[in-house]
Amino acid sequence: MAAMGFTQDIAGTRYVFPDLRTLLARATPLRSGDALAGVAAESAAERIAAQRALADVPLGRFLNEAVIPYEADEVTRLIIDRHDAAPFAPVRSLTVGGFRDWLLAADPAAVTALAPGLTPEMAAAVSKIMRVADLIQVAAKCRVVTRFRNTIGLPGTLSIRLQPNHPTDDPRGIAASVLDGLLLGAGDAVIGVNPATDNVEAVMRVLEMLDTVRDRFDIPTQSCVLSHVTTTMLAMERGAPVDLVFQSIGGTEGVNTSFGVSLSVLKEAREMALALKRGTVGEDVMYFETGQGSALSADAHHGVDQQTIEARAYAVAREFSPLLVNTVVGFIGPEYLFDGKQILRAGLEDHFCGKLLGLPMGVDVCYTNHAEADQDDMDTLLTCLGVAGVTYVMGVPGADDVMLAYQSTSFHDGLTARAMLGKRAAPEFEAWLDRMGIGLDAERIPARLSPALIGLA
Amino acid sequence: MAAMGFTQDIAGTRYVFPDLRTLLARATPLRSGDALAGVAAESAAERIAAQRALADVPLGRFLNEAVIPYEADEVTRLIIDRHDAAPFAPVRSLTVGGFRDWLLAADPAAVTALAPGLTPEMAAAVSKIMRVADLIQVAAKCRVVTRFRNTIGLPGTLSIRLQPNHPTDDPRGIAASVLDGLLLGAGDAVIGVNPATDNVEAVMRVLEMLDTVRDRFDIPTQSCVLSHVTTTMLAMERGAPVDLVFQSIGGTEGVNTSFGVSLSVLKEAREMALALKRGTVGEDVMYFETGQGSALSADAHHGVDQQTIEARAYAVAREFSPLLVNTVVGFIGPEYLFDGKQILRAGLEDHFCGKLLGLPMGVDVCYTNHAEADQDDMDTLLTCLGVAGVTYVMGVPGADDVMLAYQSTSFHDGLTARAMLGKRAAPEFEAWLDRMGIGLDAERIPARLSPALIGLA
Amino acid sequence: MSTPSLWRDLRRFTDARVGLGRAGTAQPTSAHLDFQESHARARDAVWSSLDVAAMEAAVAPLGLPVVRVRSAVPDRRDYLLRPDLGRRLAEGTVLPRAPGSVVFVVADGLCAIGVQRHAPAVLERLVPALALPPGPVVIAEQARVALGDEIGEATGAAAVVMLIGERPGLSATDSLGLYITWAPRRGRTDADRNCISNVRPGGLSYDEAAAKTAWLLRAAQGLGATGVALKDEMPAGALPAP
Amino acid sequence: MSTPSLWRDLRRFTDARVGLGRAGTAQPTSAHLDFQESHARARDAVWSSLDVAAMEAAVAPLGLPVVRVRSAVPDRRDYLLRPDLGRRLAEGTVLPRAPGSVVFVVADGLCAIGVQRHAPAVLERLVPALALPPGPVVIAEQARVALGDEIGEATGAAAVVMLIGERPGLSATDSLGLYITWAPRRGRTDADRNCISNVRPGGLSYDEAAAKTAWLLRAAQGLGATGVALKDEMPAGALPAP
Ligand code: B12
Ligand code: B12
Repeated sequence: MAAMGFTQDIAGTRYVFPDLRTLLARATPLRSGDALAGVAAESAAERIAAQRALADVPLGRFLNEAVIPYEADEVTRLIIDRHDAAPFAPVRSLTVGGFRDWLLAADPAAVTALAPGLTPEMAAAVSKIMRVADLIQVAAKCRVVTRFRNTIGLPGTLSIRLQPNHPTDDPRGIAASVLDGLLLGAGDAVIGVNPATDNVEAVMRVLEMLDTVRDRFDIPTQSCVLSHVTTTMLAMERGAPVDLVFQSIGGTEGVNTSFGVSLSVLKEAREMALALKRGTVGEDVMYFETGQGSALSADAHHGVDQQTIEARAYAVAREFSPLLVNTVVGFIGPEYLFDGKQILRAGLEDHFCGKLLGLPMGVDVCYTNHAEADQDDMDTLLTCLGVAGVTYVMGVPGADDVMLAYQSTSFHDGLTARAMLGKRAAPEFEAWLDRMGIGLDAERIPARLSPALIGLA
Repeated sequence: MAAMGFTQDIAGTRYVFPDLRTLLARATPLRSGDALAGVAAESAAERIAAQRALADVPLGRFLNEAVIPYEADEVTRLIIDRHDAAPFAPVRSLTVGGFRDWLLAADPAAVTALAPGLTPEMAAAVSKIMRVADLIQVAAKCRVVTRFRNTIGLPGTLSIRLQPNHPTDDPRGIAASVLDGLLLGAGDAVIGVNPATDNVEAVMRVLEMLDTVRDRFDIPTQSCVLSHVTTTMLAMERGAPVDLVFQSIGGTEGVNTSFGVSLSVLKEAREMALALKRGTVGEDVMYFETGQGSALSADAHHGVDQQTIEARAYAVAREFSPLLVNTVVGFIGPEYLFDGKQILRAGLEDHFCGKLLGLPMGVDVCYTNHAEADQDDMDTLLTCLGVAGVTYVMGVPGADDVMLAYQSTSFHDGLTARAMLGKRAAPEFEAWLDRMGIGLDAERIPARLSPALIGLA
Repeated sequence: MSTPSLWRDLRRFTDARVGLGRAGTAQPTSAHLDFQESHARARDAVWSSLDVAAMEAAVAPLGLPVVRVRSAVPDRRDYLLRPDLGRRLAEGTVLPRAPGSVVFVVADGLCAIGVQRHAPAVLERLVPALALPPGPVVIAEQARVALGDEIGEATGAAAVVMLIGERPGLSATDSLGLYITWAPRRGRTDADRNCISNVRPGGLSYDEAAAKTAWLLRAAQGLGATGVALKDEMPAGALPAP
Repeated sequence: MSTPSLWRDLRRFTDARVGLGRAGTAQPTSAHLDFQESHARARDAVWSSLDVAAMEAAVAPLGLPVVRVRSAVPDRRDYLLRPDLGRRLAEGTVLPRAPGSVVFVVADGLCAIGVQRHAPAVLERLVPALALPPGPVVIAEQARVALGDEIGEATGAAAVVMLIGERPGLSATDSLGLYITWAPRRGRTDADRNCISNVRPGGLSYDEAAAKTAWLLRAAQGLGATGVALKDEMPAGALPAP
């Protein structure tokens, strides 16, 4: 089918958008990465023209016009080949604007049921004409529950990834941060270490240590070392105790290539992990991270705006039934998301799109020191995400990651968000916290969690 | 007592702050109004130096060192003369930093009981070393309940001021907006019109019309025309049906003079309104608006930062047991609060300080078209305020005030905030909404609310 | 007329955004996009500027001296952030003396569109209705309301009528405000003035604005003051037929 | 050693902000203010710049040719917003040819402090440990990691070792990263490199960094590639005694 362009008049000026890819880019709320890529609208008037035109696009068109050609990109092929017409039926006759109205009016079950019928581009498109409150409200309707050694994503819960990084991957340093986090209620999503080195032996040492801690304290959770998937595969081959396989992914074949991965590598890694049969209550063994900007950074964006590409990464993720997915929204820097405002909007868009597409979506509520952002922005984003029902957020000692050199949410922030919003940890983990007597004493460590048990003496 | 200055070393530089007034100003998070006034910190390092020094100031010092001299300002006199030592006792030995920790750890009853023992400057000081999450969490602990024809501020409620302004004060135009708002669940805080003209006859016409609407539909709420207090007094003298007396107020005698008011005028107006005995469930007859920047605009700020002055306005307000107080946080413009980020922080500070001082605090979540802000910022602020337990927010048709020329929260926003956060209207009003059959049909108006009943035919 | 039982019929009575319908609890997409478009336009309107030559031509028929001045603000961005400078005349400004007269200031304020469109028509009706002698028309750029105080002091005016662009809103970007100050001089506060607002089609008419200003000036002359002490008690019927 | 049963004792094991205590669920004031101060410092560190003359002096003892280059970025602000320009050499840059050698690039990156402090010491240990001939030391301002690709192509290097300032964190503003690319040329992606990170006191030691780089280069030579295909399998004991 020959694609036709789009035309819209605003205040006496006619704006023309040659194709869907361009229309999506111009309709995106302002962010530095799209300006860097040269795909952003040049004025507020052009942006609203694009939003109006986009609102009138029938959802069906997204099945006929790919933003990156089918032949050129395995992610496009995945999106098209996996599209499921039956769940799409309730909305197939709607425009993007009508879809927004439908989502706002629909009940949680109806919204949740759509996921396999939606493409990432549909989710991205509707997010572009939504306000922050819309992004929050609709995301809160989506139900996504996953399982490995506990149950993540139940309504009313907010889980925390315990992120105990250390600049030299020192097992005792990591263990100290793990214990600190556990004492502050973190760790039900995963205890996940980003390794400073890519040394296979060192990675295996950290994996062993995490497994020992989990085992000694009998914690109903999973651990992960976020090394490159190929390193994790090597570790599995060598018998390391791998619960979850991690990988950073992106929304085009090119960005995945620059990350050194492909759909087939991910598939292979997942099968290896499934074969280990380490899950107790479920078999969701994958953990993915994404984030706006990585495709542009790898020069693999094909003129598509960064938020649409980010949504496409979720198509990659859902192919592998992950336990956890998160967008590291402010992680890279100001060249993609300039300030607190852009980070906030992007975080809520990513969460919304991920949830709408059926993913167990967490957000790394974070910023770097070269961006125009601060703790106030993070508090704001975390509060909004909490209301939106975010599946999990990070927990970093004092919010300061001493290895990755950025600020994420602290263990305290996790506790605060749960307290402010009346949220609870995953049920198995919450029972464990109670059993251990955690949360009672702000000074002393309960005997059952004696540091000596995990080698801290 | 001779005031001593404050000294703090940061990164090898010594910062000296001659007095409390200067220290408070330098410790304030960046905002354009303080830069305009020339009182802001000149660098992030100077700001953190001031915050560290401020954290070490004993709360008792605020009783001995006024930021504006006692002799020079009737607001200072009010603050000092009304200070109550007994409720202050639990925190009297703390520093500002210790006070922050105390507030975060205390239970709601303890925090609420403090109010008469706190001065505005203490509230302002602690707010300056709090993060957004702290401002939210502590404000949510404060309980303030007021009453006139219904009960405002009960836990779990979020009330809405219905703001049906019209560029010529046309009674039918106003009535149409009132009905629209009622149908969308707004109006339990007050139905309050800002008049475009100061014509006494016109103001009385609007007062009559609002009273008629309230009466015809039998609405358990109060009405108000937000004319100058002296105009309202004239209207009362002439027998107009005045429920609440409104006035804009500020935190120094000078700004109040520039507004044409004084403590004695407000007292007189309150007594006149009390004498009308129009309240049914309570006698809280005053409605005040405040907002950072007005003192500087009137050149009556005495070198005090705008947030501290704003907190002082709350001392004026609480002297008169108001039913409602709100800060019009983004109303004036970018010269005081530059962008969405500054508006957000200021809104949460104002709400926090007002609540801590015992006021029924609402926030006009708003921005003007000359500020760097948009609907996303408002959604964010409203969400944060909702979690903070804001007493009420505005409800304006479609968020666009056609007379005041700014954007506030819409009726829809009020509904959305209630839905997202599980909040309800004031109980009497909620019962009325049910009785009237409101909320069931998005197209048709229930017969009991027939427009013809209020002259719209 | 039939009873409007449909919500959207409320729109007949006001320009306010009533009867929008809803999508869940939110505004439907169409209303949301209308709003966004209005916002883009209103933001642009802040950057509008006064066409001074056109304004001179438009007020020429009044037969009054016309003077141009600027505030101490260097540019528009500074105007937004430095209201203090917008209240002071640029250094070296010279103004004619017009003791005892009513001086008119036509100022861009926060949006020049309404001033440009409506100020001449209001003046045309106002000048003949005055009890006091009319003074010069001062066209002021990058001005705030209180700039009238310094202008009044310099000219020795009995009163200043400032016709100034109100901040642009989503629905109207052409609203004119009038601020009337008796015995203007530096140091006056807003408590010392009266205000007439929202002059524009859809708001207060030219006739009403002129009549009200004339009424207030006459009352100010009697009272020896404008401001809080002076209440607008002009009866509704007092308007000359349009 | 006794069992630490007090929470704050966890601080012995890591520089991470553990054992902070709490005020309600929040961080106590002292921890909060420490954080704010660190943030102010880290933000300033982004604006640090390389003292090129001092660096030249510091690497002179290596006895290698030293060249200065700049990326195509005009200034620091642009550096932050235009990574594309930080990956290209300024127009007209001339580089010596050094075919088959290992070219070293010493670059400011996101914070110059760590490069300035640690790069010379790492090079001092690395150069003697190489199996391949050492090439020139290129000192690069406003550089991103991928600038090494263009430098490598221009010099004809067998491999490039980029020593670059990692972004500053709250706890360390002097962290150095090493990125190693075999057969460098424009168009390489990060999948084609290896990385050694967090070189600084409190992080990886100079000795370890140098030994690992040498190990990786030797392995790369065997494999004919760096990147995902090349795994760091250097045994823990392989380090020369410090
Ligand atoms: C920012 C960052 C990223 C960003 C980079 C995007 C960008 N445009 O900047 C993102 C999120 C995409 C990323 C991804 C990954 N990263 Co990374 N990243 C960092 C971080 C936090 C800062 C880097 C920095 O300051 N660079 C300096 C500036 C000046 O360089 P730049 O030119 O602006 O940016 C380039 C480099 O950062 C480079 N880069 C970033 N990560 C990695 C990883 C590897 C192996 C390589 C070769 C290059 C590389 O990519 C950027 C674009 O060219 C470091 C930790 C640290 N403290 O340094 C980890 C770090 C370098 N990354 C690491 C890893 C493991 C990865 C992943 C392999 C994770 C995974 N399993 O998929 C992926 C894939 C990397 C790849 N092959 O492309 C490890 C490397 C371990 C090691 N010794 O090999 C580190 C040390 C920490 C960690 N555990 O996450 N990363
Ligand atoms: C912004 C604003 C304010 C701000 C002004 C602060 C500031 N620094 O800008 C604040 C919130 C403080 C304010 C307060 C009040 N305002 Co007011 N305000 C406005 C608004 C929305 C915009 C004004 C504007 O665009 N001015 C143009 C720019 C270029 O002028 P400026 O020099 O930057 O700002 C000056 C004027 O705005 C002036 N001003 C603002 N309001 C008022 C009111 C009166 C009576 C006077 C004389 C001057 C005045 O004060 C500013 C500083 O000098 C108008 C509505 C509108 N659509 O215009 C209402 C409006 C002018 N205000 C009004 C009223 C009633 C008041 C109050 C009397 C309310 C009360 N009961 O206390 C107070 C007190 C005013 C006073 N005597 O000082 C009415 C006036 C009705 C009338 N015809 O007399 C209006 C029309 C709308 C309304 N109902 O609120 N106001």
